[in-house]
Amino acid sequence: MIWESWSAFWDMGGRGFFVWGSYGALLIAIVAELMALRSARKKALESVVELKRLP
Amino acid sequence: MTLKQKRLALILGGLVILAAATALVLTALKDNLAFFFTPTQIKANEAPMNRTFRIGGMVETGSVKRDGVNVTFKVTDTAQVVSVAYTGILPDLFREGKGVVAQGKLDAGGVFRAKEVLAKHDENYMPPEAASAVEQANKARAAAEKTLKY
Amino acid sequence: MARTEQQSNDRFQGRWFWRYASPAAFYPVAGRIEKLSWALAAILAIVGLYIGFFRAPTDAQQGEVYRVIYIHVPAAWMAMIIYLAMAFWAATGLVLGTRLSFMMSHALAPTGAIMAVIALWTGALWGRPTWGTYWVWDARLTSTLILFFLYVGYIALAAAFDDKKKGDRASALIALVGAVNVPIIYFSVNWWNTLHQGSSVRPGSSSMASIMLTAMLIMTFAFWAYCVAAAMHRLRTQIIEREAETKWVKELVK
Amino acid sequence: MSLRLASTAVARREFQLFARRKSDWANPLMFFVIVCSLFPFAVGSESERLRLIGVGVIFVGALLATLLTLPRLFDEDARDGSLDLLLSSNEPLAMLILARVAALSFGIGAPLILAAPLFSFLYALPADVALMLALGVAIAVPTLLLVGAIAAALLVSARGGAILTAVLVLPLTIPTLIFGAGAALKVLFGESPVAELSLQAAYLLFALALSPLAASAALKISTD
Repeated sequence: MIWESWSAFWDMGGRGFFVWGSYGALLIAIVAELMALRSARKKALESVVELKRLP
Repeated sequence: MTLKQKRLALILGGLVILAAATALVLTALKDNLAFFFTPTQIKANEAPMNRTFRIGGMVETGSVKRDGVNVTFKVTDTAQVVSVAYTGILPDLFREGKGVVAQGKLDAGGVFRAKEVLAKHDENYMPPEAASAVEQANKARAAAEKTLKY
Repeated sequence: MARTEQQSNDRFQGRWFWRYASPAAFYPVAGRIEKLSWALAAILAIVGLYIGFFRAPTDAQQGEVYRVIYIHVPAAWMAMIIYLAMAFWAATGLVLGTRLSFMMSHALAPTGAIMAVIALWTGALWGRPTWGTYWVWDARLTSTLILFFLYVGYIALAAAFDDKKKGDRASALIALVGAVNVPIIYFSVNWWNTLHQGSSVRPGSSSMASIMLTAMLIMTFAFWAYCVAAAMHRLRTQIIEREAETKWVKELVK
Repeated sequence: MSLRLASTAVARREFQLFARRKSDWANPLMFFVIVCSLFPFAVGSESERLRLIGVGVIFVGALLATLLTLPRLFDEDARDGSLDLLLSSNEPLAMLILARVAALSFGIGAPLILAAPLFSFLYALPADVALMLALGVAIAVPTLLLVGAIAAALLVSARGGAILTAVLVLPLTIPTLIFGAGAALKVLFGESPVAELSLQAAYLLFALALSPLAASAALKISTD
């Protein structure tokens, strides 16, 4: 462990805002993309179900 | 002309135009190829007068003199030294003994009037231009020492 | 003249890659690649972040904030690589007329655009403490911004056509035009920057300590895996959408 | 019909249109005049400040004015059916597109090239910079029309054409903007503009060689 404590870890030598701002943005982007992927898949499958119901 | 011949003519025309474009790029690059000079080259009068160019090397330790916003310092490639005058705010990471690249003109007195100063902060890293300048100077000195020995 | 896929299939019959150029045949393969990539991305990210945050020391020059590069540099690389991959599949689609190639291009574009945004955002947050400003019109930053515009153009163009086939080929063409122009734009921006930019320090990595480099490389592979997984997922969704009328897709949905 | 006749016919028809409809060349010019006149009100009237932004404002104004005319390249022809005639003609499409772009460059470019030096005096720029600006605009207008022709051809039948054309063309205009404005700035600072000028010309030639091909491919795709 190179950090003295967890608060030192979160503080990042006083640069916590910049480090966690970057990683936070990455996290948000990934979650947003995953949600978009999921809803697109759901919509596609629903339209296939719709097509199947038609004769 | 048949359609086939027309196509061929078009393709040939296109190639000629592309060749001309390449030639233009090459002339432009040649015009600026000597964009960067070392203190050794400047002392050997290889640098142009009346034209903007770049100079690269290390800031000589103890040479920086500030007078308000006017700054003078010396740039060295360890073989030769050139005085640089600059008006303006230096980058925060401009340090003595570190790499620097300055852009400007040489005045009649042999002082480099810089319009722009770029600095690099890292101990191991210099702007590639400055690094190669120091390397070249070292080589030149080594060669000189070699000749002296024999 | 666009060859139909059936004709091209006939012409190249017997070659292994044509078997997988059919969306139906590639669908399960894409599924396997996707699963493997998600797993790889998760494992590599955990290992990379562990090394990056708990093993790698503080950087002597920049302090702790340098840890942003573990995501900044891979994101910037992926933004560029994905554009090249996109243009490659676009060219393949235009030359061979394979539908799957166009779908591959479409599947890659949104992830590439996201990578460009992340590279810009993290670059700004890294730049503030390091250079003293969120944004400089530095050559690399500016080119990444332009790359983002190229992605936006591609995505918007692909969506602008009601006729999917037309949208495929139109966006493929613009991807190619963009790919030809990327080096020219990069060169121009570099030139412009060296001439007009005021005093500032340019970004450039020094000789990096090997443990930091290890962490960054592992994170790069994690980004690769993530992008492949996301693209494969999107590709599968597109196959379902476009083949909705076919029997095998209908059987897929219970 | 020979190659020459077909493309000159296209060009001649274009010039006749310009003579008949003033709005074709007057609208971009008006737009340019408006952009260039508005800026001083926003940034202040000190000549030192105007001199610094003048080159950029005039250059961007000319680029935007040209961008405005891109839909005119193919849209009208698509509506009245003459585009189908062009497509079905026995001529290489690239040549016909080239003729049309050349005619349009003169029609739109000439007023802009004349107006650019006038505005550079309003921005307190010296005469040599004004000349360099006119030259830069003269190279930039055909370049922009050439790369813009690709986007315009793709969007003949698409929704939301105008703004999408701008998004597609924007990244491709950056080289000519950098080198064109760079050459004028070099003159302003008393340095040699040769390198910038030849790079800007090289980009024009590059576009000249490749974009008619890309634009004709695009036209075939969008009118398929």
